[in-house]
Amino acid sequence: MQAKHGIAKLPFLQNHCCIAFMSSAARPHQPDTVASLAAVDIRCQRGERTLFSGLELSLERGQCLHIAGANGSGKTTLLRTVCGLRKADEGHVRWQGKDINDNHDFARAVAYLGHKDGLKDALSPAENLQFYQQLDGVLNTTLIDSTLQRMQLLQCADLATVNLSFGQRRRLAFARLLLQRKSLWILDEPFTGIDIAGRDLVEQICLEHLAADGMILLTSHQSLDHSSLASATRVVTL
Amino acid sequence: MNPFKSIWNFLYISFHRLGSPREFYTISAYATPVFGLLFLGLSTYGAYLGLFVAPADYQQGDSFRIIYVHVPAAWLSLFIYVVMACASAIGLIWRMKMAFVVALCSAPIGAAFTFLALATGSLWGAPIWGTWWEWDARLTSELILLFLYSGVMALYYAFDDRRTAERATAMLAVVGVVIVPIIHYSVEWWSSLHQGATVFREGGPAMPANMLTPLLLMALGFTFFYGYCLFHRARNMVLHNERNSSWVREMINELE
Amino acid sequence: MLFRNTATLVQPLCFFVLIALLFPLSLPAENALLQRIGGGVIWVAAVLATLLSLESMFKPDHRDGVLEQLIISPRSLTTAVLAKSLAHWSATGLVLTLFSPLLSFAFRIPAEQAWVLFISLLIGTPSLTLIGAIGAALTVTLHRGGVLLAIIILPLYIPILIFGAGMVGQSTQGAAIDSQVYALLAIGVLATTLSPFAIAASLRLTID
Amino acid sequence: MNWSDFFAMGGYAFYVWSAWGLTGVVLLWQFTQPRLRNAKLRRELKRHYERQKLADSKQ
Repeated sequence: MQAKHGIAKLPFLQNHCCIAFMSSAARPHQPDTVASLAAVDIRCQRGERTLFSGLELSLERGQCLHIAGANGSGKTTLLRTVCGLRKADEGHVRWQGKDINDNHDFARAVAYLGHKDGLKDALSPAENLQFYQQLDGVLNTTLIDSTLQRMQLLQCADLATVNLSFGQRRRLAFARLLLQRKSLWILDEPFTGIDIAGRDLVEQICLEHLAADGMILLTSHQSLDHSSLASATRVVTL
Repeated sequence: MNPFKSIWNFLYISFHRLGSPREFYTISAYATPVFGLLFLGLSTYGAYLGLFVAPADYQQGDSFRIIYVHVPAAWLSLFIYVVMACASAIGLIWRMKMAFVVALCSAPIGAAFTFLALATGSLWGAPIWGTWWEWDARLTSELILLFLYSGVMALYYAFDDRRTAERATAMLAVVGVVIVPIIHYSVEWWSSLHQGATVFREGGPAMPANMLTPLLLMALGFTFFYGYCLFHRARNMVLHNERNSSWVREMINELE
Repeated sequence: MLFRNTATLVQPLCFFVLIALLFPLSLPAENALLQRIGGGVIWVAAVLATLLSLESMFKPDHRDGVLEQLIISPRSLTTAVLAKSLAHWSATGLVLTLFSPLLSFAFRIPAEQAWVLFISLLIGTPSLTLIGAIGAALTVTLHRGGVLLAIIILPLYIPILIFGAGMVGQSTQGAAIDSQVYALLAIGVLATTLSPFAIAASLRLTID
Repeated sequence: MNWSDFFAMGGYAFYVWSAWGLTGVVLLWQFTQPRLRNAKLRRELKRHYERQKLADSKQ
């Protein structure tokens, strides 16, 4: 009976993370069949200044959309509006034709990586990833180790995150993205602060994601023309 | 078309028309003077009755006439808080800018009336209790209400982005209105703990007619005064918020 | 997470004890007076300690971006917030309640009243944290939100304070206290059922 | 109805009149504040629009 209504028993109370209470066992995330993101006639305002209005956006499976634009042109605001953190002043953002507001399917499909990398300084990289796994009700440590190894973070897996360099933290944030296996990735300036080797790794991951019918919406100062992503990327300038 | 249907969609349309700042601005141009006149008529008549005609209270003598100012203010302070909370709820649920404007413009007026209720309450009680402040249930509730109002206004000015400020203030107003009855109940219980029923009773319907009518007139008059100030402040706020929109620019340029 | 850095655990407790101890030092310390004001003082200290520690409820998560992830995660934010509030309560409210008998000795409160004080704190402090969390959620994006948090939340704490401290006062006069217990329980139930939704909504409002 | 005892208010003159006086002051203040703000606002908006006209014409 307990499994039926999905209240996962508290696997380990001694786990210090209070979010372990989370209920409802999660179904494994397979990318949805008809997946498309459409933003219709969006207008966003910061304070009294209208950043952009009447903006149209659409993203299909396997595509990457690069939002270019000068500083302060509202790139971050647009990303936060699309991922549901912020409500657009006008217009709608639709996922598979349905508005993203309180849309559970959309929440299960979207992953956001902003300027703030969402990592707890006191926790170690492994624990941070474990926290995000619990958030989705999944727990498998082998996946954590393989992801960390993929991002070359295994050697500092148990160090407190506060001691990691900025580049390592960005890679850890990417590891979280990999771990959550969401179909839509929304990345805000993913390439800033990463060295050349890291950049190739990130591009490689994005390519794999696109190949697996994933979708990416990212902003970046550098143009992606020379990078391996260029083939699949459309550019929209604000 | 049965009457209810037509009334309903008239309300529905006017509700939405009021929703748009521009419509509100044009409509309120007519409504504001009407409220003003109603206030003047009712209040002066009520004041005249209250001060001149109503007989002195057998027990408290003439100091009882303060009731014609204290009770309307006290009633309004609570009424305005409830209106503010409803406007906030409407604003949060249907995302109507105008609802937030109404809520935010009501806060200062409500605070003014609460202060007034407090001051007149203590003035009224002073001769009877011999002290300016008495931990009486109603006065204490008014004081707490004053803090609630200042909390709401303080929260609004704390944010730099107007949009978040409006929504956060609306949420606080809604939470506040849920807790106000609990506060009132707890203060009533608390004050009954300290001393028996307070000396000066509310009056209320037990009062003879010629004492009661001025009270109702004054209360009604004050309510229209609230409406008048609310519309006036709301018009200012609309002008300020919509200053980038074209209709405001045309209107201002026409004025030269 | 909370138990990880014990600092946030010890600070509210020291603050609570210190405030409570200020009163006997500042007032003529004969027993009768101390005993009468003891319940009220300890309750005020509990309210202030909770208020102070509310700051550390959402601000750290907001600063490092975990809050954003919580908001857009499929997991309902309301349960996450409820879990966070209960964890936060166990670090502040619960600890204060467990320490209150010790303080009752300092205030020469007889055992029977100390027990009533313990019960009142046990019932009352969860609502303090839950209602306070709404204010914390509203002021999370502000840099200097501390004072503002107190201004908007303290009026909402008044009923809990009145019933909690009143319960102790009543018991000193031997009067029945069950009406206050029911009142505090009612507020507690109201807080636990309604405030998580309000907290989640407030977070969604202010984070953008 | 002689005026002197009317103002005396049965000995409570001070309380009654200060209560009503205060009410008058608060109402007056609530009445005038929006008006002042309105006038100031209109002046500001006028200047604001002129500045914008200037800015547009310069580009």
